[in-house]
Amino acid sequence: MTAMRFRQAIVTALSDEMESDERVILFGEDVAAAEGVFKTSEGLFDKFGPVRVRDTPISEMAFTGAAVGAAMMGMRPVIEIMFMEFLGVALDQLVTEGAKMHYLSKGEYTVPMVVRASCGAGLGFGTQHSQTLENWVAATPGLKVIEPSDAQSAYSLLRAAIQDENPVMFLESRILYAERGEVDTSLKMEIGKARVLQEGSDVTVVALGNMVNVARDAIADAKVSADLVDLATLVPWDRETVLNSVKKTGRLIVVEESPWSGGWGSEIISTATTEAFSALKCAPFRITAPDVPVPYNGTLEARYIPSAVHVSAALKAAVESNQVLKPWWITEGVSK
Amino acid sequence: MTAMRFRQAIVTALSDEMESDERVILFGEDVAAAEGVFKTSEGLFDKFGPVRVRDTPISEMAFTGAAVGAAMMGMRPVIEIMFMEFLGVALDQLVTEGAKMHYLSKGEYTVPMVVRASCGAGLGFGTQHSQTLENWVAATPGLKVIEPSDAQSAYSLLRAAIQDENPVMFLESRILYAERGEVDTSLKMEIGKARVLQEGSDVTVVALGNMVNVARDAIADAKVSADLVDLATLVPWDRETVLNSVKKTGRLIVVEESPWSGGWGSEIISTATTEAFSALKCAPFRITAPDVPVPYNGTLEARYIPSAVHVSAALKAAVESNQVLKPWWITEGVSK
Amino acid sequence: MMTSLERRNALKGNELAWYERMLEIREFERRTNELFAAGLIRGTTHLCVGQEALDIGLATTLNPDDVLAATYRSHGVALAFGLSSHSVMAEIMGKATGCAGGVGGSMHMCDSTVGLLPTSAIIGGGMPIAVGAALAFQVQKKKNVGVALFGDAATNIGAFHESLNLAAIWKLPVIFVIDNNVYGEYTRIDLSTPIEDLHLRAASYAMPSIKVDGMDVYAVQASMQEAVDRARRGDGPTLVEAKTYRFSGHSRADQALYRPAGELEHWQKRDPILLTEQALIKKGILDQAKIEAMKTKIVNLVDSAITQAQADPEPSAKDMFSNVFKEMRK
Amino acid sequence: MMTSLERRNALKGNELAWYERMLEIREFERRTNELFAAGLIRGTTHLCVGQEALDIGLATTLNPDDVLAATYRSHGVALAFGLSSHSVMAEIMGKATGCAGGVGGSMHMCDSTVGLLPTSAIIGGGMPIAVGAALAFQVQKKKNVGVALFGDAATNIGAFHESLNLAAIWKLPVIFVIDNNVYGEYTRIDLSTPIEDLHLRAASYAMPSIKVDGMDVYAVQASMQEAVDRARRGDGPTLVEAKTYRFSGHSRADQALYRPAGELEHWQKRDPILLTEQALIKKGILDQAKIEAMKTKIVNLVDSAITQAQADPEPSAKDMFSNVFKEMRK
Ligand SMILES: Cc1ncc(C[n+]2csc(CCOP(=O)(O)OP(=O)(O)O)c2C)c(N)n1
Ligand SMILES: Cc1ncc(C[n+]2csc(CCOP(=O)(O)OP(=O)(O)O)c2C)c(N)n1
Ligand SMILES: [Mg+2]
Ligand SMILES: [Mg+2]
Repeated sequence: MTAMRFRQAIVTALSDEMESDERVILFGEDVAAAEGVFKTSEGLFDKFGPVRVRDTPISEMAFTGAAVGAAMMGMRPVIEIMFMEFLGVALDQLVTEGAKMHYLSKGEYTVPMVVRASCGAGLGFGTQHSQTLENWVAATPGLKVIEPSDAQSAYSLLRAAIQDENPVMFLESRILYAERGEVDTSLKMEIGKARVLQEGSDVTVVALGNMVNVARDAIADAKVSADLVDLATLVPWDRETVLNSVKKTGRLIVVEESPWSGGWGSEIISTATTEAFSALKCAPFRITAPDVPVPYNGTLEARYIPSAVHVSAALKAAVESNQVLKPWWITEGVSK
Repeated sequence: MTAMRFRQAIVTALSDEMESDERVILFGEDVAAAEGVFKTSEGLFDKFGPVRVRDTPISEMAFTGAAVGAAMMGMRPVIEIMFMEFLGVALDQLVTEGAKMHYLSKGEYTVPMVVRASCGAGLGFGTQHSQTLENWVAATPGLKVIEPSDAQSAYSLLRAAIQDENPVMFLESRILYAERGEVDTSLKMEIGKARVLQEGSDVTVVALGNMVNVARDAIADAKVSADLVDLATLVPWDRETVLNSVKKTGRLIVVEESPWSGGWGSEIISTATTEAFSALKCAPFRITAPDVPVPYNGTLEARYIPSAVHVSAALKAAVESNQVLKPWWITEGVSK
Repeated sequence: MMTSLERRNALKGNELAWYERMLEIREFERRTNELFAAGLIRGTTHLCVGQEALDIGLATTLNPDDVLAATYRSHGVALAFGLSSHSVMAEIMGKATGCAGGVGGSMHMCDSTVGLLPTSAIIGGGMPIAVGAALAFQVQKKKNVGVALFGDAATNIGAFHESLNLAAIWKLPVIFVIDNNVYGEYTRIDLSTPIEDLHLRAASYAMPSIKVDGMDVYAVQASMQEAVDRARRGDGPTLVEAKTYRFSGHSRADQALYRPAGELEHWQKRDPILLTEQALIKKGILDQAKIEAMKTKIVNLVDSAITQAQADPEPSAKDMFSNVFKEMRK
Repeated sequence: MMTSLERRNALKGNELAWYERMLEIREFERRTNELFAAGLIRGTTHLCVGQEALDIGLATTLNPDDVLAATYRSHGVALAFGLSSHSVMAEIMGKATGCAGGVGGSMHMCDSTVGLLPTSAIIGGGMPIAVGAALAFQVQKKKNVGVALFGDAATNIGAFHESLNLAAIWKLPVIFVIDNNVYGEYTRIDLSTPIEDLHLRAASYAMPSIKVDGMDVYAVQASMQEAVDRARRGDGPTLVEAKTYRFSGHSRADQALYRPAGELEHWQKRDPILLTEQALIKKGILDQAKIEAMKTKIVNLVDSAITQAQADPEPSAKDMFSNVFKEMRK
């Protein structure tokens, strides 16, 4: 076990994979000489040299597609999309090309590539640099989507993603980069398996990325007996673990940084309702960001992100009185 | 009332708006001289001339952004993205620029633009030309999303979209273009209002675009008493109408052409469960396409799209025995 | 039955075989058009009639372990690369025996044994992928090249610009081939593009470029050879512009009524098959009798491929769920 | 308090005012840097030190009803366009009084009264929008122009290519201005781009282009005037490349250690403020005493703007829900 920051866990996973598999190459904007704007490729350029670690021009479409082509020719490219929003100029190559090449070739070509992207609010980067945007990629058959919640899962899941034979979208909660955690580099994690971080009897809390930490704090604060499920993989998500938990607890709350409309949490609620309807003791519900562009102002941005205080209140409402806690903007009357 | 094809309803709406408001301009690939690859701009170039009706180069990013800029300067551009997939090379301009300009300008600039795009499977266009892809745009605060189901709603909602002060994504089920329907050009429809096409007591069926027609056939076939709710607007969707219906019937089935994972229907189920939990008599569920790229082969493509036969069976299962009908690929054992 | 690779290798240094394959492409497209009109093919098709010299020029200059990222207009290049008429037609008909198992259709040709990457139906879709393939070759220190083949109108999409720049700055062994057939859908290139010689855009990337008569298979080969040699030498990418002409409409039922009078006829005088025919006759390796025999052979070959494809089985429901994800080695 | 428009108009034909506004920009950025270091500004900032001549050159050549689509590096151009130091600083501090009401931040400047469109934090984001504004002007038969201002490294994004082509084919009154400050983030332009003179890319679109010394406000004005005249005459777009230099790091705490030794010093000799100062002294309209007085005035002006911004209220929770959608007229 080694203590390291989340961003160092990323570096270490990249380094370990590059060492053990020479097919792994890394490219993106300022990932080489500058070691990444979030220092997620520290030391890699020095260690692996300019052939395997490359700076690209500002051309997300070209370098995302270059990863697809290189992967089809036997490499295992990892690329960095600095902020998830930038995929908006390159979505085609990942979703419409990369994710469909295996299918369109009767399985003759494979596309083992990883697209890393930082995401999420909380650092004052404003509305075009703060969203999570899982929805852009989550309904893409042929593409896996991962979002780790701590240094250990960042490390283990990034290695699993690089080893995977398929294109993987790897979302990194930007606010976690500086967070420290213990990492056991021998620990393997499987894509598609949720992590039950804490077990309890009265409510199931499902979260992803940094919201896992918010949920953990909330559970502690509310002093409820909860299963905390870190989904970790969004596509394909671990239906079995979630459903078993819901069948046990009878209550379900999803905590997500997505907007109220269109967020991924609906799928968890919807599936759980369909599959575990008779086990439900009360209405399952989501705690999300509001339907607004991410505001820059710090106070507003802090309100934008689901807070442990709010999630705690929601947990109590559900466990103590089988009630749904409405979003704060409704209860406070600031919006519909 | 005039009988016209769905695509003619589009033409007529465009023509009527262009006549009544000279700020309306239209551009896209082959929309002018060739009148649109689906003939959705027939006659408009002749009628309104080359200043207001323009062919663009194959540059979706540039012309989508050009619509944003023109809208901010007082025009009301309507653009055509020939197949929804092509937005994958231009998403940034609609979602990250256009939808945020009003917010970022304290309301000083408005972006009254409409992005029309054809979508959906069934015509043998293969995997890169057959998806509905609502998920790319549906979680975008600042952007409305509309998907009409027949000639009347195509006409009335397109006019409403053009008159709206905000950016609107207007999705057209490609398979409907040739379908005929009665159109009353004086009929106004409001964005954000669902249409209850048929009333019943035992189950609520929610659908969008062409799936509304599939649902209608299924209801007739199953001989159940159902509320058929044509959502018509996906963002912002009509919670009130759906919830009132579910509270009345106690059962909910959503029919969608989206994939099983990540489709918009989850949001309907999730919201209805949260808001109308105690009214539910049985588990609500979705009928969707499977999690595969859209296959070209006609037999497979027909299976890909939810069928009236399957929806009918689902209706019966729900109404007659409060059962959930599993997806066919599970019951038939062809996939998990 | 010859494999794709055998059919590809059969073209090697065999000028008669080039001619014959061009006849096959022409006949294949004629039948495709007919079948579509008869309702026996669904969806859409994009014929390559008039572009046979470019397809053959590419196939004969590249090696089978080089790779090509092409477009929806790829029946011809697929046949040139070695795929059988049966394999391509079965795909167009959505049969399990098609080169993509019937799930791809006319716009999605593929055969890894001859380096044909799944063709893309998105404008600009294949360019970055060819760049990436070339990147792999460079890293792997292989002498292979990646080729992107696309239309004139595709030079206006952002991916074109980004791909050329990236290829240039990384000095990748990639060749960008513009099939300038004068039209993008129903729009003449001059209406969407302010310059006529599209290869001049290479200057923006300090990239060498070549303009070539795309109707002349020998000229195409010479230009491609120059570009291929540069790439294999490690001297980076080339932009090649082949001047061709789309003899057919854009797709399906398009009658191309928007063409100026006489334009088609003008180009038909430079029909690539005609030009090859004349060259081979001049060289004394082809005569009228051989032509007739070959044409008969090809008509029969394509016909029996179609008959076979029609009789072939459709993919099963299970096939639709295959190859979405590659299963992991355990 | 002067309005933005008044501050903009105050620059008209007043060379001393140009100089003073350049001083204001420089001082504003110095204080921004300081406040960021002190933790009083969150998120990120992108300073424009060294680029003041370009900002002033743009603001003084364009009319207030022309529009500009710029980038995250826009404090300077916002001040040049007329926004007050208070309005810009309040935005950077996320205050309700900021030019975007505090929900935008440093990367999102806006003021419709002087034609400053919301600046984009996405590379290439503003270019198509400027094209669209120009399209509106053309349709409306207005004599206005749209301008896109962006960096050297932004010439490698697809939107650049598509925007220039569309503007050229439609002959739109739009001007593309490359602020070639030699770096894109931490990467020198020659590492990402195979040509040095980026304006040469205009040739791909048969578009006229101009290279200009971006450190010389008079030169910038002359070039911009040429481009603006062409646009207003209806003769279409121009690509202008201003050679500048980024005196600061890319953003926030970047120390720009990747710069070759002596490069910064070389460019500092051509500091745009210094050059303007020398020119005005030579013309006899500026002297050392005036300079001192102006500097003191500006230091105080910026300081009190900051003090005021700091004391200003934050937006309320309700403000966060405003302006997501424009409500319909009933
Ligand atoms: C991104 C994108 N935009 C639009 C289309 C629709 N489309 C298909 S083919 C075509 C014309 C392409 O012309 P060109 O590049 O010259 O190739 P050609 O068809 O002549 O071979 C267009 C606009 C598409 N497939 N992808
Ligand atoms: C599409 C996209 N990719 C990457 C970025 C990250 N990014 C922000 S600024 C920048 C460098 C831009 O350099 P340049 O265009 O020269 O402008 P400058 O910052 O020098 O003014 C990059 C890569 C972005 N904002 N958008
Ligand atoms: Mg063409
Ligand atoms: Mg720069």
